[in-house]
Amino acid sequence: MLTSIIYDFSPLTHRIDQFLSETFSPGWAVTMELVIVGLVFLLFYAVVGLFLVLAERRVCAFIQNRLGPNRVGPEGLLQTIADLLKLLFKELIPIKRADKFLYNLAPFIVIIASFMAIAAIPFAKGLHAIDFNIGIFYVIAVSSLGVVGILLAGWSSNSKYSLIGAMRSGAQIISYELSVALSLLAIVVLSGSMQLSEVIASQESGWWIWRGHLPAFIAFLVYLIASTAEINRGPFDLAEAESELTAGFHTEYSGIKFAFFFLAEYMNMFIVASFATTMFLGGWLPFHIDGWYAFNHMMDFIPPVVWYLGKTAFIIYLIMWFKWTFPRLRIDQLLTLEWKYLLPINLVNILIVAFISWKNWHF
Amino acid sequence: MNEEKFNILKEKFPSVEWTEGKNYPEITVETAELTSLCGFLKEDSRFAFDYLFNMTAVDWLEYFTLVYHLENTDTKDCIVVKTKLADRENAEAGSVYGIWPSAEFYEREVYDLFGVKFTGHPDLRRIFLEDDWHGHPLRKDYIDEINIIER
Amino acid sequence: MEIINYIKDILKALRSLWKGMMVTGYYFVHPKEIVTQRYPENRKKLEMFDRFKGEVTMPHDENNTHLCTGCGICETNCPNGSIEIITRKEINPETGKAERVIDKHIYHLSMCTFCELCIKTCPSNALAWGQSFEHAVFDRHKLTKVLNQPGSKLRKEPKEKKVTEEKN
Amino acid sequence: MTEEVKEIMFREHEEYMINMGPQHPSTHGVLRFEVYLKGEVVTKLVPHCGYIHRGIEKMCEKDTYPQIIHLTDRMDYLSAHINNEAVSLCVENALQVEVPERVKYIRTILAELNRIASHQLWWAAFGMDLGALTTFFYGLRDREKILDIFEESFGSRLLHSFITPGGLMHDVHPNFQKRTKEFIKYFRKKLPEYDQLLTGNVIFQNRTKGIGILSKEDAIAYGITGPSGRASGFSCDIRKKYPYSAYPFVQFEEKLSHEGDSFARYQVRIEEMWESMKIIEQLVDNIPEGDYTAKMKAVLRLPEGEYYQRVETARGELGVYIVSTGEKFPYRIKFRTPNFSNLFIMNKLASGGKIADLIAISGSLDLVIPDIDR
Repeated sequence: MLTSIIYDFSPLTHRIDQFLSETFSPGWAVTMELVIVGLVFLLFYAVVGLFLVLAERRVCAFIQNRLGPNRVGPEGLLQTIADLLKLLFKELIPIKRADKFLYNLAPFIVIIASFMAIAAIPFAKGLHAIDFNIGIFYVIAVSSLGVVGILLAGWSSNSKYSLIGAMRSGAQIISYELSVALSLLAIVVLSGSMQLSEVIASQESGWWIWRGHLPAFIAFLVYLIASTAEINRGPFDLAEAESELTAGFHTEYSGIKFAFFFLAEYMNMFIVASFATTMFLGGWLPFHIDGWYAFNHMMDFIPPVVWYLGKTAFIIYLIMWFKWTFPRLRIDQLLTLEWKYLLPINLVNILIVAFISWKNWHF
Repeated sequence: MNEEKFNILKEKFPSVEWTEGKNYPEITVETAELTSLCGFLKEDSRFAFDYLFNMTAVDWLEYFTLVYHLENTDTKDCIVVKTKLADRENAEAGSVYGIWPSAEFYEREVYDLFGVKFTGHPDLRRIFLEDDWHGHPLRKDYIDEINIIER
Repeated sequence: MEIINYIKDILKALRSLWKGMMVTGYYFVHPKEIVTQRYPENRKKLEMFDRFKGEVTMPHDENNTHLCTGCGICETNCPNGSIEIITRKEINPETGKAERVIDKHIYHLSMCTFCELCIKTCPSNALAWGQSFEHAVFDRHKLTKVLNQPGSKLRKEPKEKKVTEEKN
Repeated sequence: MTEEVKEIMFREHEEYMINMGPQHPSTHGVLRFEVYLKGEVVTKLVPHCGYIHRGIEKMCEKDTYPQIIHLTDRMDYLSAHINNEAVSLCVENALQVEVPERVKYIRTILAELNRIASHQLWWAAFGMDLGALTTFFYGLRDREKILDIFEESFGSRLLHSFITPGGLMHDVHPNFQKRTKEFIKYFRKKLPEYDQLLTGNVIFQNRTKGIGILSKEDAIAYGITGPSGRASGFSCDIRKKYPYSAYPFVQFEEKLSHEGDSFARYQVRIEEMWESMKIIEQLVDNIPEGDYTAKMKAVLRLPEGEYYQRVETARGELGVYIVSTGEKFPYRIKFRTPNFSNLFIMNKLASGGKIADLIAISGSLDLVIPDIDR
């Protein structure tokens, strides 16, 4: 029983659902389910966020010939928790003539936006909070809400640096949203569904990144670039460009409010990476090669959650690798990249994908 | 810089005097003629001192000397132009900002630390010290009992 | 034609980015290249170079004697006034004459710029560089040190006089 | 509505000012730029310096010549050896002392090692300014090797006070030659990595090419020297123009570029590292035996007169102007520091560009703030 749960979570979730609906009235059952899911995600969110912060610091340390945090806990595992405690105890510095309400609201908007997006992510078979039939649409819509928070943060904190950062971020996200959506559209065309579980199911015979020929690979690259830009990271971190704007939109934030922004950034990274996994790399499906039965069987032994998190970790590593290698773009170059390169490529790409899909040329 | 070239200068600016300095030839000029001489040294093709590599002042207690180090970047000739500012309290000289733009900041420095005013300078403010600083520290008679410890 | 150039540009750009990523990627998978020193852990075996300028010290031998005559040359040579010398008169039992002896050689580490002029100009070689570099203290006054140890005496042995031209 | 009122209103509505510095990550010290912006575009830039003005020139008037040396370290702390050398040369010239060949060779090697170290730090910081944080660690990693050489020989890593009037403080460490050669071997392997990581990078090129173009005329007029001036085609290398120390004995090229943009300044510096390595290679094996200092009097009194000495630091031309009245203290000493001139071109270069360009320009000019303020 226990071993099978790792491979398929649906019996477990079904049993919980059954138990709740048998013992409570339907309204209460749904509420309790919501609470359970919320708590699980809250825990997950905290753990992943903390882990990613540490991972980033270790990865960049290794890239830079350093050791990185290795003092707090074994191999520095508790470093982020220590940092979080420090941030919790830090003074929340009030800003003169800041718009108090919006100033306090902004970090919550950012963190809620990233929180909402996890709901639609399928972690494994049966481990999926809501399986919308427009899941892709939902994630795109929700993940771009974060920019509202960033804009508010920049606007309300009565600092010119913050304002410039926020404006940059606004321009950036509005542009790159397009490319993210269009590159995902390529996969929607191929799989013929916007439901995330169906997208994964359509990759049973092979991940879209292989099956979709070159266009799918291009879509993947475009997605990688555009999503890196959308989460304000890597070479696209203009909103917080510390050598230009000191810290951009969160210059004036301190203590736990700053931690919210920080955590949200890493969570967003996790979300775009897991989305790339779902769409291009077959989600929780194991890696299969046609004809290699023994190999395929062995791959099946690895639980889907591990597959899923492993692929996500790989994408996250890629995004970190970008960040620690490349210099930052300038704002006009950033927009040029989007409107002159990514968008036309994407449009042509979708046409080709549509053609491939129509002719059924994909494997 | 040789005798012959100096004679050209002497013709145009009678107050000019020439001495062989320790490192570079030095010419001394009346303060009133400073700007026009500098302009001539820069514009005239026989001199063409287009690079002002140093400009400073020296406080000799009775008077100031302004020292301009010039170089011709083609022939690598160097020359030092000096002028004496006799009135120490209201020291004033013409700005050579229009001739060598780099003088703008050297002059601001001299103004800040010596208190020499440059007429025609576009933006004569203190450069290092605060605007409300009293006195000019590089003057020999500057007294700061707190920060300068006599040994 | 333009479209070919457009694609060429993109490929060239991607190649240049990939080249950079190869460098960082190389170091990521080669932990041997890590240069970080684990400082407090390697403190025991950490050895500074013998010329390391940690602080000015006055070497004492086992009989608690030093070479400082209290001439004050280091004091005059110090550009920052970080050395103060207090001498006292002491009657030499052999000759019966009053002699100038060093009472306190005060060294303000907080003011020292490690220019080496005191050590260089000392005519009797009494000063030397110390290797210690952990100077952090909670009270600034602790950085004012007395270099001659209490009860120490001038070494009487015939000393080799250092040849210096820069006595001042 | 008069023009004046119009301008005020225009300024109120369109332009705004931000203070970059004194505490800002990319000013590399306590320097303040008063930047007027219209959106992202810089319309005007006013540099404010003096936050660490220590009055070195005033302090020098109370110090003997050997005592001045340690103050010069603290001007351009990244080319401390070269600053020491400038004062030493000036004093030696005034006293007409001929230093031993060995001293000349060692001084030149030290100056070039210092130049490489300085350029490494500049490369590191420039990359970081543009957002590539990894360059910072690679640059400092390689610089550490030079600092180790320095530490072994002189006991300190940054501010050595090693070159004194008349020669050197003491002889170099016996390991000096070996370690220097090891470093050259090591760095010849690492320098191409710099190119791979940053120079060829398309983002980097877009950020720096055509940004902050400085014409040769402006470079001369504003007195922009060093690699920044040479990138504009202004042949201002004192090592070539007025050779001192052991530079007359070595073959090297003065790297010039004519574009005058940030990328040219970047390339000139990278090329200079190669040239410096060449110079060191020519000298390190041929250091003649001999004294490490010339015979000097106990108290140095410069003959009455005015002396000027120019040397090439890592950032440009350093001039030392000493006025002596025959005392053991200089009557007046003036340091013509390269960064002082280089700073004030910022307004000209950065106006009309974006904030990001401003960072690229100030990074490529390689400003060291204590050198400006003195």
